[in-house]
Amino acid sequence: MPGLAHFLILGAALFCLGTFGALARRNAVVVLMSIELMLNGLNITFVAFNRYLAPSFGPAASAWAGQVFALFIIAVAAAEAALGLAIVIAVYRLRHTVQVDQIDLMRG
Amino acid sequence: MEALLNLVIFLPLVGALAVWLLPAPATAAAGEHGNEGPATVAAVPSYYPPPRWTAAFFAGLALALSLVLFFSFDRTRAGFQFETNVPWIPFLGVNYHVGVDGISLPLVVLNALLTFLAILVAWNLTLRPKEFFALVLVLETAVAGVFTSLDFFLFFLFWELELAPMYLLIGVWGGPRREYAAMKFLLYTVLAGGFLLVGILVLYFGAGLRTFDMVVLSARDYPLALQTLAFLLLYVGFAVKLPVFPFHTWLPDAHVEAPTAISVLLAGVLLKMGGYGLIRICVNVLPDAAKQLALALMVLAVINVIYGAMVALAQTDMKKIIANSSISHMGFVLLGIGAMNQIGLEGAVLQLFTHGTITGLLFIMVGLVYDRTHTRDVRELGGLATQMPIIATVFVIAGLASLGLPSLSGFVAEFLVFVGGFKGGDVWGRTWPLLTALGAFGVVLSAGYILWLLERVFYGPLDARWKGLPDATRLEFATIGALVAVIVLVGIYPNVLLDIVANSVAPIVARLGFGGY
Amino acid sequence: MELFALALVILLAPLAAFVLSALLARRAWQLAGGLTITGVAVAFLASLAVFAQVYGHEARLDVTVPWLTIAPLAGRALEIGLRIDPLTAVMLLSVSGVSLLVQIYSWGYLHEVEFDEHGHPHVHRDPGFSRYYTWMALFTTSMLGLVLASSLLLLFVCWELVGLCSYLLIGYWYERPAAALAAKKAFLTTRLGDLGFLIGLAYLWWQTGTFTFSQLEALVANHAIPPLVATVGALLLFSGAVGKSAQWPLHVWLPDAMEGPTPVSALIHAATMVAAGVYLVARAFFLFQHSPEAMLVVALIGGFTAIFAATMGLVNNDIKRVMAYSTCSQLGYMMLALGAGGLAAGTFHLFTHSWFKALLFLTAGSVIHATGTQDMREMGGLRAKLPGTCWAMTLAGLALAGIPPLAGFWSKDGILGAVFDSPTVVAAKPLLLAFALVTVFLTAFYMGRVLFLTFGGQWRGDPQRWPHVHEAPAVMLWPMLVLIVPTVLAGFWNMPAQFAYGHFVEHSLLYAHTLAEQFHPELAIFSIALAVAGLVVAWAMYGARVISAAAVTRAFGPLYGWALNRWGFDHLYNWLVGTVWVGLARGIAAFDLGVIDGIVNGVARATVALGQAFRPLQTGQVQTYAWVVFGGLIVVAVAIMLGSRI
Amino acid sequence: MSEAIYTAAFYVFGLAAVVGALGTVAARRLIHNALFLVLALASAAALYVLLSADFVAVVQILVYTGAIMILLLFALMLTPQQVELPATAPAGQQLAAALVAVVLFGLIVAAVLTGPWRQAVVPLNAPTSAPLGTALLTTYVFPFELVSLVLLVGLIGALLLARES
Amino acid sequence: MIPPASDLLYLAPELILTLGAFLVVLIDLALPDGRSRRPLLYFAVACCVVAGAATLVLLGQTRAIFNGMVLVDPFAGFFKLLFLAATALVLLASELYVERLRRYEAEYYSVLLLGTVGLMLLAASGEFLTLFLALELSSLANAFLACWLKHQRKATEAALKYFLISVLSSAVLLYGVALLYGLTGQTSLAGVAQLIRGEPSLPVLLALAMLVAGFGFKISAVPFQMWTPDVYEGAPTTVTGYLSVASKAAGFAVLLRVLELTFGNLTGVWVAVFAAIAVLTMTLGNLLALAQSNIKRMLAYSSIAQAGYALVGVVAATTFGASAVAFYMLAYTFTQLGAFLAVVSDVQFAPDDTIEGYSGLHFRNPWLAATLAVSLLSLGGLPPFAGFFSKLYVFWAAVVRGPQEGGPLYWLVLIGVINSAISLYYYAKIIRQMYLVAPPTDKPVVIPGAHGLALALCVLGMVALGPFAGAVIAGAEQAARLMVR
Repeated sequence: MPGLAHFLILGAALFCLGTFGALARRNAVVVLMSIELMLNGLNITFVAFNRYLAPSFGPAASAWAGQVFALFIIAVAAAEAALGLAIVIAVYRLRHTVQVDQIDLMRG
Repeated sequence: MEALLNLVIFLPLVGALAVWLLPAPATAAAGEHGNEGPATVAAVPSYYPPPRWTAAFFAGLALALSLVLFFSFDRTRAGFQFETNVPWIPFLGVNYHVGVDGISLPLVVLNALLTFLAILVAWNLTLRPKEFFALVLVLETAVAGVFTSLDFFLFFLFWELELAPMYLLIGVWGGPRREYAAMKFLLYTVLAGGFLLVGILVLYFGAGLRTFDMVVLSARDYPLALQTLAFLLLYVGFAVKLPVFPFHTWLPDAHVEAPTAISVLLAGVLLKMGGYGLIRICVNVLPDAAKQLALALMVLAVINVIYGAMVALAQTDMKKIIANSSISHMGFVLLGIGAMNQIGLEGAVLQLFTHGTITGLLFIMVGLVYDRTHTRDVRELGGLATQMPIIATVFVIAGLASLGLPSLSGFVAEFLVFVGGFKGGDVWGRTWPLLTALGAFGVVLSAGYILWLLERVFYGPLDARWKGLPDATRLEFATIGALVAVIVLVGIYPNVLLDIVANSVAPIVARLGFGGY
Repeated sequence: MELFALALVILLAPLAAFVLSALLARRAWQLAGGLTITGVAVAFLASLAVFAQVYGHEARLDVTVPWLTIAPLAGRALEIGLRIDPLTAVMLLSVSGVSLLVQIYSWGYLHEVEFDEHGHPHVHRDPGFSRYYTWMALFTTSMLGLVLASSLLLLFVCWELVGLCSYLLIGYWYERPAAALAAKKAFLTTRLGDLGFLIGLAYLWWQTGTFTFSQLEALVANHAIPPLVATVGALLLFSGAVGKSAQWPLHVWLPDAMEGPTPVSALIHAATMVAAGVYLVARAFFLFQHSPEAMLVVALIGGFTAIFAATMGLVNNDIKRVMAYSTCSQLGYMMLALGAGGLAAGTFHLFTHSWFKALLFLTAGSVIHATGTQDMREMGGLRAKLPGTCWAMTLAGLALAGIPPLAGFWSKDGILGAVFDSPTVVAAKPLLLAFALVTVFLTAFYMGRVLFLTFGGQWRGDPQRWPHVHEAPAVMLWPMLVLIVPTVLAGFWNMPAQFAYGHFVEHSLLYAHTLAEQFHPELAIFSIALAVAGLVVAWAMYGARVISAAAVTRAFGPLYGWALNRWGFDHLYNWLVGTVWVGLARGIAAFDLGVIDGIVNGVARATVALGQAFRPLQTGQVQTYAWVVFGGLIVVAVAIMLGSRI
Repeated sequence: MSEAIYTAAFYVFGLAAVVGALGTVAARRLIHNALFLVLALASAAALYVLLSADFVAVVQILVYTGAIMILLLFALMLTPQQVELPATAPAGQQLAAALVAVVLFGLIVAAVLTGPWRQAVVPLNAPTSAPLGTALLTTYVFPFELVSLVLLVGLIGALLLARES
Repeated sequence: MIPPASDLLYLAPELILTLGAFLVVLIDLALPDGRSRRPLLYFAVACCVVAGAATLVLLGQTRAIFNGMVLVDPFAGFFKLLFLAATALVLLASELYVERLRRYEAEYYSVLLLGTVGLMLLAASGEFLTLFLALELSSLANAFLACWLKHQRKATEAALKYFLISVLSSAVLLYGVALLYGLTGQTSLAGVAQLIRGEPSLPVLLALAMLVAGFGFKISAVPFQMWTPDVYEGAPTTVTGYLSVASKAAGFAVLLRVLELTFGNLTGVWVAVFAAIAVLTMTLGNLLALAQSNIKRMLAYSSIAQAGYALVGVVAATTFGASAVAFYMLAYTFTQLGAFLAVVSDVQFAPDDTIEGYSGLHFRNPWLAATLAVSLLSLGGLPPFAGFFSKLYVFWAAVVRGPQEGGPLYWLVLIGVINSAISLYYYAKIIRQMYLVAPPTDKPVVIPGAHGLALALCVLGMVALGPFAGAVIAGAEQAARLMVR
């Protein structure tokens, strides 16, 4: 029977795979995808905590905080994706590339 | 009467504003960059005084007031006089607390005098005179503030206030390497200021009194470790300014590149801030640490004396010679401080004053020679005494004063330092007379470079190139004459200053625990 | 008038002359000269009055005033003050007297007569006339102050001031590089000695807490000063005297100082200032006497200088330099006497020497004035043209050589006697006596050489010049003639048996006693014989020329060369100063620029370079930045974990 | 749901999620990345169901696999010629990234395994939509309003920046 | 539970700004195409002023609203006023920039206001969800603003970099929040604290590190500062000023609050780490600033260093430390904005922002040069300007600590002081360029009136903060003390 730790480790795995993608992929869109992966990992973590821990705290604690967090993260992820992609497109218009390693006009 | 001191401090600042804000007659507008500012300069009515007159007026007024201050000072009392003490930032315990005693009063007068004379020296300045004179006046306020602040915080504010004007004065009006010199000065001083600030904070918090008031702080005893920490931090701050080897290399650059008037102020009053700080703060507030470090101070002082003199000896630029001689002579100040006894400290304070007048005069003289010959290279000059007897005579007098000829003020100070130094460093039950004797060798060395300078510049056959050069003008004569008068007066009747210096040094010596003389 | 007022007059009259002529008489040359002569004359008259009071009524003065306040409320100060006692009175007389005569003489000396191609004389006045008299007034003031000082501090102040005047007057013709160099050399050399003096002052203050002679003497008398302190203090003071009185090894400046005008040499570098060193030792005699070691050192240095300088005087051809070496030598004599314990003998020789040596210089000046050269090889036969000068110089020369009954004989004899009787220098006595006696011979020889080369024989100079050579004007001649009087008579004051001077000056010491003087006929006869021998040899070589000077020179070979080269001391010092010292200075300056400033600039540059070095880290790659964020996160996390576990 | 099925479901969807994630970050062609991401997101939704978070799961499907994926695909289409470019970074960068990711993963796993989590044993299988909705409009009404501002800014930004000028 | 409607009252400043943001867009839609949008600018400034007035009115309040999601206390109020002032100043100085992209003027104002709402809520949030959303609001707004000049390569690059790093950072931050939530079941700042007392467990420490990383991004602390120079250089200068001042100040506000409320019991754990971060931040910032030739980039590095100094106050971990940081941020607002808003005008004479371009600026516009010079001197910490007092207070905070608080940190202050001395080198470089170098042309530089007003206000702030330093710091300390716990 998988327990809290399983889910947490799974979330961490997604988060860290996303991290790897964000650091190692050159295409900006794939980087954005990787970030979505990271947020998903986070969401799994939040929901898992909510599932396993919420009942153990007293009534003062909100029983739904983890899931609420997950919902808001999804919403924010949407906004981020929209703005992020818009920026990528703006960059693309000026340079005809979305390779993040080529976007290094400023350095030093 | 308290208003008098505040006037002396802030009148120059008012003057700076006046110089800055009053429109200058168009003649002075021609600057380095041709037509500067907006292309159309509105005609300025002639009833506005030129900046130099405004500046001279305010500086002269400040000088007059400082003399009034000097003469109305009660010479029989040891404590501070003309005090103003009002809360400023009560939350931090910062007060606007100013006052003078026998240690600061001569320096306040010196500052007023040299600033006034510096303005006269720069009388015919054509490059942006308005800014120049305004900055000089700001400088005067800053330095006067340093000498009169009895609140550490205020002291530090004034200390730092001097920076920016000096940076610009060297950087804009200086010689060929002005930017390098100005930057060096700036960084050195800021770094020193940083150490100072930390030292002040250590004292503020370490003492546990939560006050910046020097008078209050100097009335208590603190643990030795705390004293030592604060002393060392403050020492670095002051040692850069004084300057003490090995923090001295900004000085020759700054002095050489600065215009004459600014060299005068640099050597004449700015260096004094370091010596003043050492006495007023390091020794007065932290006597136990001072005693522990007395020998170290004396050793550094002797190094300074000999080292500065030796470096001066190897120079061929007149300004460099004088600048390095300043390092050497400031070593005497440190020696007097390191002696930690009445005579030594008196000598140190007096040396601050006398060196200010003497080196100020020397820089003016170098400036006068340079104005005429456009060189400061000793090797190129020669025989100028025939051509400009007044300049030669005054230069000789200044040089003799610098090498410590009795009857001129330099001797009195240096003599006191030696006599004090012989009994100095008396903290581990023994004295170090050989150290002082070694330091006294500096007078021979200074005779060496001064006489060499005089011989090469003024004696010998006159080079044809220098034929027909004019001697000092009336204005120049008045300027240098005033300083000569002061040098001779103090040299012959030193009690004009020594009385009050001695009175104010005595409590410090008592704090150090040395009863004798 | 009471003594204090007189003392003030003595000081203030020349001082007023100095101040007034400095301020007013830059162009009015008569005013400057007149003021100075008047001022010095007043001082001289006052000195006479002082002498009369001290001699007749045993009047004394000892006043002090605070000068450098230490604790105004407690009344503590470093003090200065005036003191008049027999020694002072004698010194005042000779200083003001010689000064007055020299000032008068100078008036003529500074007017040079030049001849145009038609042989018409043109009186040419030296352009520095006013300056000359101004400095002279300052010198006289300072010298009188030195003599009058009742504290070491004031003495030192005046000591330095006379040094300054010496510097200024040696460099009077500053446009001549040699004069400028000589002035600098004089100042620096004496300053080296003064350094010891200065340290001595500090040392004595440290040990005794007073500068006044009377208090110091009282302390010595009460044995409040340990012998070691007395030795150190005395030797430090003596180092000042060595510099000032041109004793070996600081003698090198005095011959060069002859670059100054001859009256200056007469006054400053013969009669008064150089004697100040001797005066200092005499003044502090109680201290020296307290330390046998110090006395021995004084005697040895003095004795050695006496013979050492005389050897150099033997071979020099410059008339003034011969005189200068002679001065060195005679000052050494005086030191020898003092070191031997003969306060009276030493100071009496100081007194007589000041007159006849001044006269020697003034006559030499007259010769130089007339011939336009100082090289004795270009003189000769001047007896015919300058009879007054000739007689005066002959008398003075004989006095110097120690021929009775001239003044020099008596005073020199006193010195020989003092050395002979000395209780302090027992072990070195034979050596010192030998020094003294050989010097007697040498002195007579070189003096004879000067006289014969100058006045005897035929004119060896420019034949064109010969017709224009003539006796000095009255204003120069009269002072010389006046000086003949003391040259001849002064010695009788300390005639054996009475020793009037000795008994008089003895009272300068409050507690200590000078060596009782005794006359030793055999010594006197021997010294006379030596002097005569010297003169005869000189006559044989330079007068009758029966002995070839060249042959003698060859015979002495390398010794002659060494003596001519001043025994190498000038070379050594030039090397030490010009090469070693300046080289060291250059080395330190290079160190300053290269190492210290190099470190400063290096730190600055390194900081900027460090900034540059870090720039590549900022790759411009956003993924690098992100990587650093995560890397930083890990580092922070690990740091926090480690930190909280420990 | 029986324990075995639950376990099996967890591992299946978990594996799918990890495979999807791996594919997303490792696949060479852009379109494959996108499809793998869909797999990962869908698996995550399934895992939410396993965690009794049905509402979140639905939102996940709607917003993520729906809206966000569409956006990403649009972006891919709007930036042509990028598909063919080498997609992976140099080996060094990959290695460094992997290192960081692995270490971070290790840290998190260590924290997970040592953490003093207070687990409840009671399983919760009630539908969550209603209580979540209540929470969002009562307790969390302020964040609920606030997120609308976030979305608004995202919207304005996306609109203005993506628009041809 | 449903929060009472009266809670909205305490949210008045944020509501006013939000409303203003909407209105700006609406008015823009209503205005005909050709009309000048300049009135919108003044309207936006007015919104800031009104919101500021509302904040002032609420300054005395200390309460938690919306179920503790938002805290209304003087501490937040202080920072809100600071953000509003910064926003207003940036708006006033925006004329030269909005000239260049007329079409999106309204959106620029609107998003700027919305971003400020995010900052204000960040400073006021009492709970992690709100905190996260506020953070996102401001980050997204900033990303948009940076990209606002979308026809500029540098601007879009800056936006992309900012966006990616900000999103990654907030993901990391969220992970930390998740761990805290998992440990306590709580999401309120103070609530979490009560349950993580005692010996800290590994998740708590990891969460702390993750929060540090998240806020470290916002305040540009090393090693989370890498984005700063690129973004500051590329973004429109007004936005750069806004980022470097308002955004950074908000980062400090929330950092202080979280450290105080959530990790207040773990000071022993994080002080050393923050001390190291402070040293690295100021040193690295200064060193890299030394080597720059682009003024914006240089100021960017300088702003990193400034964050390092401010962190010294955080390290103090005392109430006074917090207030010193608050004061620092206030002084820094005027100082840094004075510099950046002066740099804004360089579109007219140095469009590529090189320091070279500032040659002889004094001769072309002495007031502008003087403003920049004063700002730089203040940044360098020279009295009598505000920058001096701000540094003084943070250093003060580091040494005023009593023995039970860990004792004085003289070494940290010494490093700070040496750093600020070094910094004067590059500040003076610009002053030198303006005053000592001949201008390439005599053509005067003219700046719009509103812009001039903004600069004048900055100078006023820098100068006036000196004499009133005591009163302001006292207020700040009062605010820090009254922080809702």
